[in-house]
Amino acid sequence: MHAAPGGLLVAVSATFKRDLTLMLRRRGEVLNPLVFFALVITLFPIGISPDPELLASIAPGLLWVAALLAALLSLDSLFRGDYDDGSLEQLLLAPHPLAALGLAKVAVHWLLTGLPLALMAPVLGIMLALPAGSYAVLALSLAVGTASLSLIGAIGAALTVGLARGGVLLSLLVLPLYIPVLIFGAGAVQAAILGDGIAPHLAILGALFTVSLMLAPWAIAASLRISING
Amino acid sequence: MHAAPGGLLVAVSATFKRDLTLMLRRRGEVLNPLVFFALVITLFPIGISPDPELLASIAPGLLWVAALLAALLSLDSLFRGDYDDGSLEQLLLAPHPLAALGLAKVAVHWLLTGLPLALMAPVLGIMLALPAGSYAVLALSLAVGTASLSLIGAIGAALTVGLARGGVLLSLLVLPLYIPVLIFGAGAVQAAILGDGIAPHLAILGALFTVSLMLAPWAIAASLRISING
Amino acid sequence: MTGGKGPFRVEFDPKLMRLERPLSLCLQARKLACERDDRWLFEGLDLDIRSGEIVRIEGPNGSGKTTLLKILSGQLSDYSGELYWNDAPMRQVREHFLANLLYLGHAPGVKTGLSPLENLAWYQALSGDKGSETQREKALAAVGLTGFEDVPAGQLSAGQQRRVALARLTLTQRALWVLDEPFTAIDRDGVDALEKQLIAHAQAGGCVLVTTHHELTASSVLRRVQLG
Amino acid sequence: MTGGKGPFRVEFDPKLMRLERPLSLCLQARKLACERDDRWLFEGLDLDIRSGEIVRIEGPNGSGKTTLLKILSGQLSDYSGELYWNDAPMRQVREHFLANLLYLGHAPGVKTGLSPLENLAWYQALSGDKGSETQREKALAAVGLTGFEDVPAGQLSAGQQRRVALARLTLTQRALWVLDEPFTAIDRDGVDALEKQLIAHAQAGGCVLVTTHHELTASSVLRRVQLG
Amino acid sequence: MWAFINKLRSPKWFYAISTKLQPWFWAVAALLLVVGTVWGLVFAPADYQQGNSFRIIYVHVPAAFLAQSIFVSMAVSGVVFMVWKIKVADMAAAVMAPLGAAMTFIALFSGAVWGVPTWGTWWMWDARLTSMLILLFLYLGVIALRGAFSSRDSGSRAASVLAMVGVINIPIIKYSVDWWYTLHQPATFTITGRAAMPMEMWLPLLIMVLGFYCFFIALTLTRTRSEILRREVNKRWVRELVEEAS
Amino acid sequence: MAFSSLNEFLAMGGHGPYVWAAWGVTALLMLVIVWHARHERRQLLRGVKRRVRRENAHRDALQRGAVAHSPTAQVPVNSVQGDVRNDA
Ligand code: HEM
Ligand SMILES: Nc1ncnc2c1ncn2[C@@H]1O[C@H](COP(=O)(O)OP(=O)(O)OP(=O)(O)O)[C@@H](O)[C@H]1O
Ligand SMILES: Nc1ncnc2c1ncn2[C@@H]1O[C@H](COP(=O)(O)OP(=O)(O)OP(=O)(O)O)[C@@H](O)[C@H]1O
Ligand SMILES: [Mg+2]
Ligand SMILES: [Mg+2]
Repeated sequence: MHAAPGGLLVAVSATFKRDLTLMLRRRGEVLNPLVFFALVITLFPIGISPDPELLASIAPGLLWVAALLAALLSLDSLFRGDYDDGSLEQLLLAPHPLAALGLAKVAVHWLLTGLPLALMAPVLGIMLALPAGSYAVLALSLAVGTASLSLIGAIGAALTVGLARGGVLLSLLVLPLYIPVLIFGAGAVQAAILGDGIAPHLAILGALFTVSLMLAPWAIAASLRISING
Repeated sequence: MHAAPGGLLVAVSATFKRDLTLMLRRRGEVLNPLVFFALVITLFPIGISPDPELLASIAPGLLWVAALLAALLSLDSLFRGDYDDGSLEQLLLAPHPLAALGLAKVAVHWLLTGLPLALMAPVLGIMLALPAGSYAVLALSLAVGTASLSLIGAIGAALTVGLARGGVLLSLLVLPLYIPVLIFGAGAVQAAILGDGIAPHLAILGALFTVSLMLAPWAIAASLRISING
Repeated sequence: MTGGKGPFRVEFDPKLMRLERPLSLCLQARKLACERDDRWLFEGLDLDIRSGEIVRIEGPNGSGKTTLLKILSGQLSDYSGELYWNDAPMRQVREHFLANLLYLGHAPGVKTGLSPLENLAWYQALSGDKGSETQREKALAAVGLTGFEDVPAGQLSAGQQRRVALARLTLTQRALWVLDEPFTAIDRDGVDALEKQLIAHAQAGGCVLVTTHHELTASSVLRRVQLG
Repeated sequence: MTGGKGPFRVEFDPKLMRLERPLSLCLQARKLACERDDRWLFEGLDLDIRSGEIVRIEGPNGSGKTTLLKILSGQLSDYSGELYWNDAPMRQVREHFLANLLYLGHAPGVKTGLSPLENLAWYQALSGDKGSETQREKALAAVGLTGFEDVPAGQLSAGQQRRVALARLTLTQRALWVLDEPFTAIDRDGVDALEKQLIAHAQAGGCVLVTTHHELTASSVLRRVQLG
Repeated sequence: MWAFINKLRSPKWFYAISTKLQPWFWAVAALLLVVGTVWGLVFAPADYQQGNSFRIIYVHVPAAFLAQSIFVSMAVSGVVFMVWKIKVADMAAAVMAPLGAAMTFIALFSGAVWGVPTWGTWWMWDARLTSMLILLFLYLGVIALRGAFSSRDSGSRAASVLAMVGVINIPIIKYSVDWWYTLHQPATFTITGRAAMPMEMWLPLLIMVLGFYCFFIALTLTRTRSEILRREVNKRWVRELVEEAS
Repeated sequence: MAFSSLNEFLAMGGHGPYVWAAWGVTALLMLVIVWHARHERRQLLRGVKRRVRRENAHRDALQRGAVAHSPTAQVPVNSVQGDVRNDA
């Protein structure tokens, strides 16, 4: 092929760096999902009951669902900025595989959304009276799980980027695909609380991540091409 | 003043009709919050536990929180379309109070989001094993509550309409203000389940609605003017 | 859509445009100054716009033309200086001013989900007057949109969408027109017709305030204001 | 922005623009047809774009100019007909084609959160070549943006933002330029300079495919294609 | 009154006056904080129930008071800015928001730490705790909204509107959270409802509270001056001032 | 004096970690706030000075006729503006 052999690496790392710079410059972009996470978690005790025992029993599920929603809502902007200002066209016209460039963008999204959510979850766990001993598993399962969520969600984001009202539609497309991740993620935390083995859950989460990592980039690339066509 | 006396009514009802037509033409706009509501409600049994007793005890809170999130997310588009295509400027330049015209738009939002959510909630209540006898109260509290939510949320929507990344920021602004509505809404359903008097809860919900109805339109108008400036 | 090909002739009919009453209107700005994020776009600007005039605001990109139009039409409030409408301070006569103003901005304000007729109906109702279907059809015909009355505006080309917005010039009988780049996306024949309409409006006693990068043909009613 | 007033002179320097190798390139379209929502935008279109030519696509609004450019640059795939690059079917030589293509669309593709220098750095890296800061500064100087290298692009005026995009013409040495309305938002001096640059590129053996509503001064290298 | 308001319109005047005032406030704040700290940490007697963990009160309560007062001040500044278009008021509001958020955080953190020895838990959904948490979110919202606008003027106005809407809601939120708490469970632990404090515990608390308020005023003056510099860089008086200083 | 020795003071009757954590975080945060206010002020003054110097130099050069008076040769206001705003 024509392009220089090291060229792909240059292009991917430049795209990674560019997205990182852009996100870090607009600090709100990074903080907002975290605050949303905390806010949604606050709603539950208020809506349900402040009783610590009841809260403890539902905490793993609440934390996972809230983190999932926070990650989901922040996905909407993943490609939208690039679409609106025309840089997405340029990404498509680069002489490099679009899947690799898209993956760089997803990696930035996870690094600045999924990972912080995972790190913050234990604090909210304390507030929901999550039993001790499950905090590390909570963070770990979220860290691995949100990586899959970012990858799968990016497909939806790519499909809806050209549509005026992406937000809610994106949720519809993506939420059903999130269910396996949710089952094993929340399951891992439950298992840690009950003292059961957490290895199988984490193994399946890892497997889900591997599969998404192998398949999602191609789906993302294809979806972006469709959106540009539209 | 110069404008014809009946003029305000003509302008407000035309705006109401226009928004209704627009929303009904894009059916997705109306269905999306409903489907989001249903999807989020399905996530909880998956993430928490399918145990009907546990679910029943937390159902009022879950239903209220999920409905609140669905209403919230659909708010983002309330003024955005008008802002993007320039009709918001025209609304501001109409020789009529902006507060009245804004109120017409909010009314359409409630009619096509809040009311359907309230009507749908009992069905999801069945899925969460919500005890019998509280269904009517659930629907009624949601119907009154979402009206306040639409009014308060519209202030946030008006403030963020000019910003590229409204979505999550809007949640951050509006969710803290939603808490009183959530408390008394979910409280009413709890009270109905426990057989306590629901009248005080509903009365306070009504009072919250009245206060929002009196104050919110002015805040919405002021916020829209700021956003146009921005 | 008759294939959508070939330019549509804009046939503005100046006779369609009647002003409600004989006019002698006047919008005045005194010592207008606008600061945007600590940079002065303009300072000490005095401006009189009177019946029978077309005033064209000129200046390079970013010199503040749009900002000035928005201030003059009462959309922006962070400026210093005074505005007068018919010699009364703007604050006191705002509603009368708005009832006589027609503003067309960068964005056409056309709802893509509604048909041209429905769009115009809303605009008419916004002024508090229900108007009639015939009126609106005539106005659409005047901008060359016959046959497109009921097509969702989203299916029209960019130029046709702007023509829907321009139909308001004929439809609502406002005295003061404030037009920001009205020639955008309009083809050559359309530009000529629109220019004629502006002149006719001024000659009939209206006032026009306009920014454009197009060169307007010199005319007795044209006055230029240079920014930047 | 020195008050943002006064036009900046665009001083494109044709000598800055060197092509990698002597060229004899050729993009061919055969029996190209495109249908959009059951309406044929064009049918049976044959087109040859060769080294040393400026091809201007003409036609009224909505006649399919942008669509054609997107098909030719490989962004749209729902068309019928065949594309050839240097006589090979496009499918087989897509990467070589993309490595030689520079496309500028309606939207400038400039990130408002990044400075002009950072924007250009990303574009260079996208072609797999890191480039140097000096190169980029020179390219910015060539479009009259000296002094604005480190200002967030969001603080530049619309015209200046488009100039950042146009700096890519000087920076990346691509043979085939596909430009959709490149003169948008550029002031009169800038238009002249850009036109000269297009001609210089063609004369140096490149090809230019362009749509614009501006009248290009007749030139030996210009060829017109009429749509609609 | 009008003369005063007209003077306030000029950032230059405010800069001069606050330059004169701020050293005094800093000095008084430092003095009160040092005295209060030493008294509270070293001399005040231990609580007969809570022992020495009780000493957390000397940071917890002043921070909690301040957190609420700052939000009200911010809203009042917002009103002044919107009604009289006094820019200094907005600058003050802008610098108050982060301080208020910090105070809310201190109240939350010290309360949470205090909860471990007294309640045996870091957190519970008590009415007062919950409304404090919501206050933190309100602060974050105001800060985020101001930052989200690319135009500073619009950001200022939007933040003012939100602060006003928020301040109307604070009593409603507090009231409803109180109601909610009493609904769900009896007040096992109440923060108030204790026997009145003996004088030698109460006095240092008063001193600390006053110290925190002076700190707030001093910091607001100082940072508003910086904000004036930032926004008025192009004004001649700022240039002259800086040239004089160097 | 409620304590008889330094150790006793530090231990706080077994509640040391809690008391010191609460007081420590408070003190740290307040110190950071004060430091930030000072730092911000210094940065601002430096920015304004740099700008005044640059503009004076440019004006002098103009008067001597050393630089052509072209708009692009001037110091763009917004680049300095950006510096000043970013460190907020
Ligand atoms: C995260 C946990 C906590 C939060 C958010 C919190 C919040 C507050 C607030 C907002 C106030 C001021 C009330 C007012 O304005 O009148 C306050 C006062 C006070 N708090 Fe806490 N608190 C927490 C934990 C605790 C704990 C664990 C104790 C000790 C058992 C405690 C003891 C006090 C006392 C003695 C007062 C002053 C009495 C009064 O003014 O009512 N707090 N707290
Ligand atoms: N909301 C805003 N906040 C801050 N600055 C702004 C805002 N809107 C515009 N500006 C600045 O004000 C200046 C004038 O903008 P304006 O849109 O009035 O220019 P214009 O003369 O209409 O330009 P054009 O020819 O591109 O339409 C620009 O430099 C722009 O950067
Ligand atoms: N995504 C799409 N789906 C359906 N129709 C489309 C789509 N994009 C464009 N069209 C239609 O195709 C036609 C050609 O559009 P195109 O943008 O190519 O026109 P153009 O010649 O570039 O016009 P302009 O001069 O306004 O740039 C238009 O009538 C438009 O309505
Ligand atoms: Mg403009
Ligand atoms: Mg086009």
